[in-house]
This record gives sequence, C-alpha cells and structure tokens, in this order.
Amino acid sequence: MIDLALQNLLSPMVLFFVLGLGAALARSDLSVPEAVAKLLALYLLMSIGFRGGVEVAHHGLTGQLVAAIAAGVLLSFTMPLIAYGLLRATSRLDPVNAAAVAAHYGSISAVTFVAVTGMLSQLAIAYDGYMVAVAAAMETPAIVTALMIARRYVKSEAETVERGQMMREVLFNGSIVILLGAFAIGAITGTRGATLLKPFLIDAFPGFLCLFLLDMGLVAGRGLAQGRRYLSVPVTAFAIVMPLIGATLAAALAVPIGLSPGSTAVLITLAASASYIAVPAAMRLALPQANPAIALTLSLGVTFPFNLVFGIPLYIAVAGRIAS
Amino acid sequence: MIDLALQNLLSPMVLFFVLGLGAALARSDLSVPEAVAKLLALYLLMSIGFRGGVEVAHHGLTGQLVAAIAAGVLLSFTMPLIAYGLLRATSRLDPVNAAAVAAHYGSISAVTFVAVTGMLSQLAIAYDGYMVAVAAAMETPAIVTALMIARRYVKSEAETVERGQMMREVLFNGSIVILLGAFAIGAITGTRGATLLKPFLIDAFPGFLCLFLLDMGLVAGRGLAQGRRYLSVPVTAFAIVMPLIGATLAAALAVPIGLSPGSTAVLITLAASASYIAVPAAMRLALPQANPAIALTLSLGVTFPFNLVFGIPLYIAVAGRIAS
Amino acid sequence: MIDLALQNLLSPMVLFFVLGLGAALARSDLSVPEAVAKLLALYLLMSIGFRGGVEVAHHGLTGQLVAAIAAGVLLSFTMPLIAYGLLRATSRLDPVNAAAVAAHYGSISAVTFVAVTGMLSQLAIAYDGYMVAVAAAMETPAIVTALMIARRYVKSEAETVERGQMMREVLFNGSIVILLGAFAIGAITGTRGATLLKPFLIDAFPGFLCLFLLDMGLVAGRGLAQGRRYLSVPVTAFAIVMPLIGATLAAALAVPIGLSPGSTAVLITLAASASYIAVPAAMRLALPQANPAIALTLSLGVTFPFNLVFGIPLYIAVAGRIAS
Amino acid sequence: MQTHPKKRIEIVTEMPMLRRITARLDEAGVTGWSVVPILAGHGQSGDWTAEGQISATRQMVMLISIVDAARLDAVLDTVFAVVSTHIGFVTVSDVAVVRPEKF
Amino acid sequence: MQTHPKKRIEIVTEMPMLRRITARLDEAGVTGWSVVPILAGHGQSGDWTAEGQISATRQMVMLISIVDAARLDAVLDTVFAVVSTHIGFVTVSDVAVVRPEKF
Amino acid sequence: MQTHPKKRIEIVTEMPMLRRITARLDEAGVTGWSVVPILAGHGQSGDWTAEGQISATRQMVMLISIVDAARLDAVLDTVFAVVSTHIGFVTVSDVAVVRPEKF
Ligand SMILES: Nc1ncnc2c1ncn2[C@@H]1O[C@H](COP(=O)(O)O)[C@@H](O)[C@H]1O
Ligand SMILES: Nc1ncnc2c1ncn2[C@@H]1O[C@H](COP(=O)(O)O)[C@@H](O)[C@H]1O
Ligand SMILES: Nc1ncnc2c1ncn2[C@@H]1O[C@H](COP(=O)(O)O)[C@@H](O)[C@H]1O
Ligand code: NA
Ligand code: NA
Ligand code: NA
Repeated sequence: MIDLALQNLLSPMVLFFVLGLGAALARSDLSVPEAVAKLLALYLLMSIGFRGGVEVAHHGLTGQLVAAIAAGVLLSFTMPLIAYGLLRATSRLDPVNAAAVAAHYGSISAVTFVAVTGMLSQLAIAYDGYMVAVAAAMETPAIVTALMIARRYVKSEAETVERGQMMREVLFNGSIVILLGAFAIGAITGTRGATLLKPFLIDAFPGFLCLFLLDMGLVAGRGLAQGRRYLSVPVTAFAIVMPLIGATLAAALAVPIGLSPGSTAVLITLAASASYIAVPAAMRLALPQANPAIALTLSLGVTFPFNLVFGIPLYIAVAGRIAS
Repeated sequence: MIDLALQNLLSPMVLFFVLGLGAALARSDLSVPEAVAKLLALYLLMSIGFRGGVEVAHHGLTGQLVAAIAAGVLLSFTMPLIAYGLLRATSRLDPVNAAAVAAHYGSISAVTFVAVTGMLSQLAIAYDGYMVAVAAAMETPAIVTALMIARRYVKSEAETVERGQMMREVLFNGSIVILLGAFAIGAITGTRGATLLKPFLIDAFPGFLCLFLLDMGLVAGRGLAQGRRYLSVPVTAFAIVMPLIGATLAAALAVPIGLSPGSTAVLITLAASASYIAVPAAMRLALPQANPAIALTLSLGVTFPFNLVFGIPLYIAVAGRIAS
Repeated sequence: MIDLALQNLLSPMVLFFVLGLGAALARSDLSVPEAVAKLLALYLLMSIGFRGGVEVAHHGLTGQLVAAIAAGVLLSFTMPLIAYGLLRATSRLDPVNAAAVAAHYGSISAVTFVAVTGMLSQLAIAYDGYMVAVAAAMETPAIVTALMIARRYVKSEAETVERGQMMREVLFNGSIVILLGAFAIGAITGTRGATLLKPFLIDAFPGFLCLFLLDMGLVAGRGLAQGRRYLSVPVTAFAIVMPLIGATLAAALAVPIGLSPGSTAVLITLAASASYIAVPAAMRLALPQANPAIALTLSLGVTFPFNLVFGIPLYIAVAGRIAS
Repeated sequence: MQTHPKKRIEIVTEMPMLRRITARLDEAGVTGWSVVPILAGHGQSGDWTAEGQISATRQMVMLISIVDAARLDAVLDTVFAVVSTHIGFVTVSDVAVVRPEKF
Repeated sequence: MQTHPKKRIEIVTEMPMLRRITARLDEAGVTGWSVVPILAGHGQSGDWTAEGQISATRQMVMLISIVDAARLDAVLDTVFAVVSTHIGFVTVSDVAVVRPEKF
Repeated sequence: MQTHPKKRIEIVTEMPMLRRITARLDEAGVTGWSVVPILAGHGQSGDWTAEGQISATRQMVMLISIVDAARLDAVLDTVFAVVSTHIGFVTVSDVAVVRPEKF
C-alpha cells in the first residue's frame, strides 16, 4: 500500500497537478485558457464514456449493473444528510450554506472520476464499463436531498420559479450528456469504433489528463489563495472526513453486490468525491443565498487534492482487499 | 447498399453528430467553445489537404485533374441557376434571398468534404489526392453566378463598393488557404513529411472528426431550433432535392472523365453539398439585404444532416456502380 | 551543409511557417484563435521540458551542466551590451528603445528553442536533456543588464515601483514554469512516465509544431505588415547580424566545455535567438517608454524567420564541425 | 447627423442565470440584447477569474440592451426581480441612436 | 482630477463587416478604436450565439471609439453609410477623459 | 423604479499592467471591478490583434468599475498615476443604479 501511495505520488498526473498548484500559489502567470480547459474536460469525459461503452459491448451488461446503480443512488440521496448533520454539529456554517455544501459532497465529481480511471489504467486494474452509468446516476439525487433540507430555512428559488426546469437542466447538463452519449456510442460501435478512435480517444488519454490536472492544480491554487478565509478548522476537517465517511459507506455496499476490485475502487472514489461542475451550477439557481466560494474552495481546493494524492491510492488498496 | 447505409448510420461520426443534435434540441448546456471549434476545423482541413498532397506526390498528377477541375467549375457556375429557378418556382423566397441561397448550393461545403473523406477512409476506398484542388476550385464560381442573378434586383454592395476586394477575400478565405497550403506542403514533403506527421495528422483524424461532428450537431440543432420559421415545406424540400440534382449532374460528368469510384463519390458529394463558411460570409458583404439565417438553417440544419446520414452512403454506392 | 539547408527549407515545419507568413501578407482571414495558440505553446514547452527530464533521468547529470549554465548566463548578461552598442552606433534608435531591444536579443526565445529541437529530432541528432535548464537560465540576466543601461537615461518604473516584484514575475513567468516543471516531472518519472505519455507528448510533437509554426507565420506576417515603418536598413541589419554575433560567442564557449554536437547547436541557437514572450512583458513593466512594436517586429518578424530558415541549419552544421 | 435619446441597460450577472434573464428581457418586450464576456472580477463575494475554469458557476457576463425610455421601468422591474437575489447588478445610462425605430 | 468631455461611439456590427468599418473610421480621422467580443445576442433577425461556430457570418462584435465632439458628425456619417444596410446599430454617449489631446 | 447616480470608470490598459492597476483600485476602496476582453485595436502606437498571440505584450483589456462620485477623484488619481506612463486611457461616464449601497 505504501508502494501504491508512492507510485501514485510520483505519477506524472499527480506531479502535474502539484506543478499547477505550486505555480498558482507562487502567483505565476502560467494559465490554461478557458476554452482549452473546456476542451480537455470534454475530451476526458468523451474518452471515459466511450471506453466504458466499448467494454460493455464486449462483456455485456451484468445484473450487478442494476445493483451498482441502486447503491450509487442510495449513497447520493443519503450522504447529504450526513454531511449536513456533520457541518451543523461541528462548524458555524448557517443552514443554507451547510445544505449547499452537503449537496456537493453527496453528489460526485466527474473530475475525480477521470482521475481514478487514469490511475486504474496505469495500474492495469480493470473496472466495469457500466460504472460510467453509475457515475451519471449519482450526480442528481444529492441535489434533491439538499433542497429538501434547505426548504425548511429559505423559500428556495426553485420553488417560487420553475423547479422542473432546473431539474431538467441538471439532468441534461453537458458533462452528463457527453459521458452517457459517448458511453452509448461506445456500446453501439464496439470494437469497430474502438479501433478507429484508439489513437485519439485512448492512446492520448494520459497526456490529456496531465494537461487537465495541471489546469486543475492552477484553478485549485487560485481558489485556495482567494478562499482561505472560508477554511476554518472544522470546515477543512469536514472536507477530509466526509470523503472517508462516503468511502466507508460505498465500501460497505460494494462488497455484498460483489463488485470487482476495480469497480469497487471506482464506487468508493465516487462516493468520496465532491461535485465541481453540476451541483455548483444547480445551487446558484436553486439556493442563490448560499456563497458559492465556500463549496468550491472545499471541493476543488481541499477534497480533490486530498483524494488525488492520498484518497485514491487508499481506496484502490482497500478495494483490492475487500473485493472478490 | 443497405449495408453501407447501416454501417454509416452506426459509425461513431454520425452517432456523435446525432448526439450533438439531440443535446441541442433538448436544450442541454453541452457546448464546444468557439476557439475549439475553429481548431477542429483548422486541423481537419490541414489533414485532408496534406494527405491529398502526399497522395499526389506518390501517384503523380494525371490529366484527369484538369478535367475534374473543369467539371467542378462548370458545376459551380451552373448549379446556382438551377437552384434559383427551383426556389423561385416552388417557394415564396424573394429574388435576393433566393439568389443568396442559390450561391450556397452552387458552392461546396468544406465540412461535408471532411465527412465524405472520413467515410471513405473508414471503408478503405481510395480517392485521388487532387480532389482537394477540385474542392477549392468549386468554392467561388457559384458566388459570381448568384451575384449576376441578384444584380437584376438590387444594386449589390459589391458593385457600389469594391467588388474586387470581396472576390479577393473569398479566394483567400482561411479554409481555402489552409486546404491548398497543406496540399502543397504534402506534395512537397511527400512520404518524408507523412511519416513525421502521421501520428497527429493522420492517426488522430477520426477522433478529431467525431469531436467536430459533435459540435456541428450542436450548432445544427441550435440553428434548427431558432430557424424553424424559415422551414416552409417547399424550402425544406429544396434543401433535399437540390443536393440530389447536383449529385446527378456530378455523376453525369464524372463518368466520361473516367474518375475512380472514390473520386467520383467525392465529386458527387461536393456538388450535393451546400456552403457553410465561404459563401455565407461573402453574401453578408455582397448581398446584405439577404437574411443569413435562411441559408444557414437550410445548409447546416437540413442539407448537411441529410448528406451525412443518407446522402454520402448513397453517393458512395452509386459511385461504386457507375465509376470504372 | 547545402543538403541540410535544403532539407530544412523543405521540412513541413518551415513550409507551414511560410504558409502562415504568406497568408498574413495576402491579408487572408486565416487565423488561429488566441486560446489555441496558447495551448500549442503550452504543449510544446511541456513536451520539450518533459523529454529533457526523461533524458536526464536516463543519462544522469554531468558536470558539463554547470559549465553550460554558466556559459548561458554569461552570454545573457553580456550580449545586451554588444547589442546596445551596435544599435546606438548604427541606427537612430534612442537609448531607451535601444536598451529594450538589447534585452530581447540578450535573452532567448522559447519559440526558437522549440524549433531547433524539432529540427534536431528530425535529423536524429541527440542533445543533452539539461539544455532545457540552460534555456531557462538564459532568460533573465539580459533583462538586468538592459535595465542597468537604461537607468542612465530614464528613471525606470522598476525602480520607483517594486523592482523585486517585476523580477519575481519574470522568474515565475508561465513559459519558464512549465518548461522547468515538465523537466522535473520527466526527471522524476523517467521511462515509466515517458511510456505513458509517449503518444501525446512525443509522437504528436511534429504535428503540433507545424500548427504552431503556421500560427507564428501568421503573427509574424501581420507584425511585418504593421511594423514596416520600424524596419530601417540599419535596424533590420541588426536583427540578422546580432544573431550571428551571439552564435559566434556561443560557439566559442561551447567548444572548451566539450558539449556534444546537438547541445552545441542548441546553445548557439539560444544565443542567436531573440525573446518573444518573457522579455517583452518585462519591458512593458520596467521601460514603458519603449515602443513594444519595435522589438516585437524585429524579434518575430525578422530574426525568427531568419533563424528558422537559414540560421538553424547553419548552426547545426557548424556545431557538427566544431563539437567533439 | 440627427440622433435620438435611448437608454442603455447593462446587467452584470452570473452565467447560470443568463437564460432566465434573457427570457425576462424578451417578455418585457426589449427589441434586442447582446452578451459581452467578462474575464475576471472583484466584488463583495471576492475575486474570480475565468482562466482555466470548466464550471460556469463563478463566472459573470455583461448583458447590454438598448431600450426606449418608455419601456425602461418595465424592463428594470422584471429584470431586477431576478437579479436582486443573485450576485450581480444593473446600471442604466443615456445614449443617442441614429435609427430610433429599431429600439 | 480635471476631465474633458468627449464622445463614446459604440458600433455593434457583423464580423464580416469589421475591416470595412475600421477602414472608414481610420479615414474619418479617429485616433483609435477597440473591438470587444460579443458572445450571443438577440434582435430582429433572431437569436445567435458564437458557441461552436466555425463561420463568422452570424457573429457580432462591438467597436468602441472615443472621439472628439467636433469630429462626431463626420464619423457618424461615414460609418452609418456602411452600417445602415447591414445588421447592427450605432450608439453615442458622453464621457469625460483625463488626457483630451489623445482623442 | 428608483435609481441613484454613480460613476462608471472605464480603463483601457495593457494586459501586463492589469494586476498593478487592480491592486490600486482595491487600495482606493472601490467595491468591485470587471475585466472585459478586447480582441483588436488601433491607436497612436499602431494596430494590434489578439489573434494567434502567445505573448500578452501587445494586448489590451478594458477594466470597468462602478464607483460612487465621492470616491471618483481618489480613484482617478491613483489609477492615472500608473496608466499615464503606459499605453491606454481612462474615461468616466454617468450611470444610474438600483442598489446604491453596493458601490
Ligand atoms: N463596482 C463594480 N464595478 C464593476 N464590476 C463589479 C462591481 N462590483 C461587482 N462587480 C462584478 O460583479 C462580480 C460579483 O460582484 P459581487 O456580487 O460584489 O461579489 C464581481 O466579481 C465583478 O465582476
Ligand atoms: N436593442 C439592442 N440592444 C443590444 N443589442 C442589440 C439590440 N438589438 C440588436 N442587438 C444586437 O445586434 C444583433 C443583431 O440585431 P438585429 O439586426 O436586430 O437582428 C443582435 O443579435 C444583438 O447581438
Ligand atoms: N480613441 C480610442 N477609442 C477606443 N480605443 C482606443 C482609442 N485609442 C486607443 N484605443 C485602444 O488603446 C490601444 C492603444 O492605444 P494607443 O496608445 O493610442 O496606441 C489601441 O490599440 C486601442 O485598442
Ligand atoms: Na460524494
Ligand atoms: Na453544391
Ligand atoms: Na539571444
């Protein structure tokens, strides 16, 4: 396990993230244009989705898929309750901000999903292609729970205005559409498609991932520099403890389902991750009173680096032990 | 032929286009940044041009080149007359708008050219490298014809102001320059250049094409949503019938020239395609009275999807039968 | 040597640069979006830095490294004095503008560094990985010398305001950070990292370089069109003679150090190059009275094309003769 | 050249709100609007920059609409109702136009 | 700080027209202009967005030029002659500047 | 809807100067500012365009800040001290806002 941690720490991905983080903290003008960052995210989600689909075309869908999705949805619905309780008990965050942060931690981070699959490929550990669908299914439920919590304190915009419209926007948000769309295309075109797209979508993946993590390091570094004031001790502790709680719950669900080591590692990582794209945008619409900087600083500034450097190798090691 | 149609329908390229189209119609926020779209277009034209040049370096230029260019120029000069007549006879478009649309259908679409070459590579059907030059030669003549038609109805800007300047802008428009420039570079550097640039310019092509078609799907979908009001029955029918007319004329010219099946398919597709880059910009300068949304909705919203999904496999199948 | 020059002239890189230059001079609207240009630069520096690091991980650091860095720093400190003297003696540039131009020619051009490594790879001539560190070390000293010269004539901003801050900004400028950061990551991850990133960072390099040089050609062409008025005969002559002086000095230092032919060619090219990123920005902060268009027109419009087309093959040929 | 007075409304708002606000503008009968990008900013909720962002959450845009003075109050009312609970603000200034019938 | 009144001309126009209009501005003797991007918009000719576009046809930009009041009419005349037949519009507003000799 | 008069400061400046100027704005106590990109421009120092540029040297941006009239002079003084020696300029205009306490 220490081997794994070290190998992870010294992987190009983690090192490029650290480079970006360091550059931002040193106030270097190194930067990745917004359009390029969006290209990188698009590419990575397209690649992961597509490869998942190809894998499913090859191995077929198992009954485990349904169980894994159910487990993911259950986690996403319940984790915000735990997160909210924890935040209210330990920190000074008011109910609305606590609910908004809880939504982020109940949902999942596509960025972290990309990172764990990169790490698994590097270690040549297989995971089931349908985990792409599990990831997509875990994005939304946490938002519902969080809004139910917040409803007791504020008349959320999503009630006064069009709640349905907001939910539709979350369901059709770009990252889900490209992830599931590429998954479907991979499943339809199978090996034929994979051969055609291999040089671009598969071989170049680690390189794109390094560039993307450099950018995430820069953004996280800038976020930390500007969001310092939100990082009280209890709130920062939450951003590390909550992933571990989510990871434990996911592990407990993965074993009875009988997921493979790779898929178990993915499910654990998803539960341990905090949303950075879909939930923040939904919160701006539904809970505008919440300060977006708090959740973003925690999610990308604390939890993502923690997961990238320590969490993911830990989750992979644990999954290797507990999974069949 | 049904095989070909099915294989086309289930190709990753067409599926990514459909994904984009669906996402736009579902009003997803999935989007490709403008700078990225321009990179993709630049890459694809550079790749096609370069490969055409390398092919010419290898097989040399045949006398057919001159005949093929002459056929292309003839098509581009005459098709706007047919298109204009058809539109005026069947639809309610006024003369100026009809002339503008006719210019689009007389000229060619670089985007469709990219798509047909992608499809041919996938089917391992060879086409002559010099078709790149034919495509470039077909872009401009249609503009001249359309302006001559429109002159009877409006004092076109291009007369009052600098007609020469506009023509120069069309001739040196970015997509022609990169296409012919890369063609020349491919012809000069030959196999040496091809070996060097293979991983980027050749192997990655299908991946870039998928990303590009995803974007074209998004843009077409948005265009359809906003341009619905222009899609009267006769005008929509025109956008499907005119390509078939163009295709027939091109087929009739390709046979006596003795073009190979692949080159015949390319010439037919060029004739059947409607401009989306060069002509629209020229029309804004020369015929500002024409509504740009009409031609763009037809060209990218109707004709391009029609060609991508049904037209191109049809043209390839026909070319396979009629060509020597 | 004539062979080398011809092979260089007909390399895809040079031809794409010429294409861009021609397109800009013909006032084509061909253009590379700013975000894409920045991606290309980021990629190229990341690739060169990383490969340098991997090479060092493989062959280890030699004592020559220290000597090579010392030579580079010495060149960067002294070349501005020569450049300034030359400009004042032959041209009508006032002291402040002459000092600003001198800073550009004393420092190095990352863009030219990228070009020489591309050429060397194509010729299969090895150079030492640590030349990346030499390049980084040569960027800053010239700025110090130039500011010392200018101090006699103007109260430079850098004195009244925060000189330290400006120096920090130069040291941590994006291109140095990514170059040295990727170098360190290459050195740490070695062969393991190289295998992982090969398809993206190494195989695709020539393709990215062609696209980048197309863009540099466009920018240089536009710069020439707009900066013509600064190109008096003496000033233009300076932009060709000064590189040759720098090259000669570098050659004289490379031989006693015992650098390999490849590394000698790199050191000569660095000395012969004129900054296009780091120094211009620093001059805007420290010597705002200097007209930025003069140095940029000379650096990218005259010296870079000269080096790309004639200089680099000359430097490589000379290095092959004089180096051990 | 004869010009006519109109009002220029400038709305600085969060990207996720854009669709909702433009829908309100359309309802309020403005004849047109344009969206101008913002690269970075500073305000009561801190600093932000678009650089390297893949999420639109912390990103602002500037909506500009030229309207007739007669319609100003209606537009401000409907827009302000949405903007007020969110990050952002609205300014109004005087401009002159050549073709008054366009606005 | 002492300021001096000038005019701010804002021209919203189609991308393909940009070169022609700036050429006119130069002829009319303005001392400078700046081009600001527009991401999306709505008007009589419908909605448009720059997103994913490879063609500049349906794309608008905003030209801004600070000019002296004495030159305003000449500038408006020459610019409006081109803009009037095209999609777009021109607005004028009052601004104050610190260095009047620059404009 | 009741509105209140404020001042709109627009600073067109070189990209490398951006950090220095925003630092001055913060010191001068403005409550916020926004940075708008410029794509291309023309002035006494010639033409420039951001297209294809990897260096920020010849690139301009537009800083916009809404400030209270009472603070205008202090802001202009501190900003102009930096801008005056550089390429660029400052304009001031009148705007009306709905929430005066924000500025
Ligand atoms: N006074 C101001 N002038 C210009 N832009 C502002 C101003 N105040 C706020 N902004 C913009 O609006 C964003 C959000 O402001 P705030 O809600 O105050 O945090 C800032 O980051 C700026 O982009
Ligand atoms: N009243 C307006 N305020 C701001 N921008 C406008 C206005 N009207 C038109 N525009 C812009 O100009 C473009 C073309 O307008 P139109 O010619 O009315 O279709 C629109 O898409 C907007 O970007
Ligand atoms: N009168 C003006 N109106 C608008 N922008 C201007 C004006 N003068 C200068 N600029 C902008 O400021 C840049 C530098 O101006 P200058 O210092 O005059 O060369 C120009 O390239 C334009 O982007
Ligand atoms: Na989670
Ligand atoms: Na056609
Ligand atoms: Na040098």
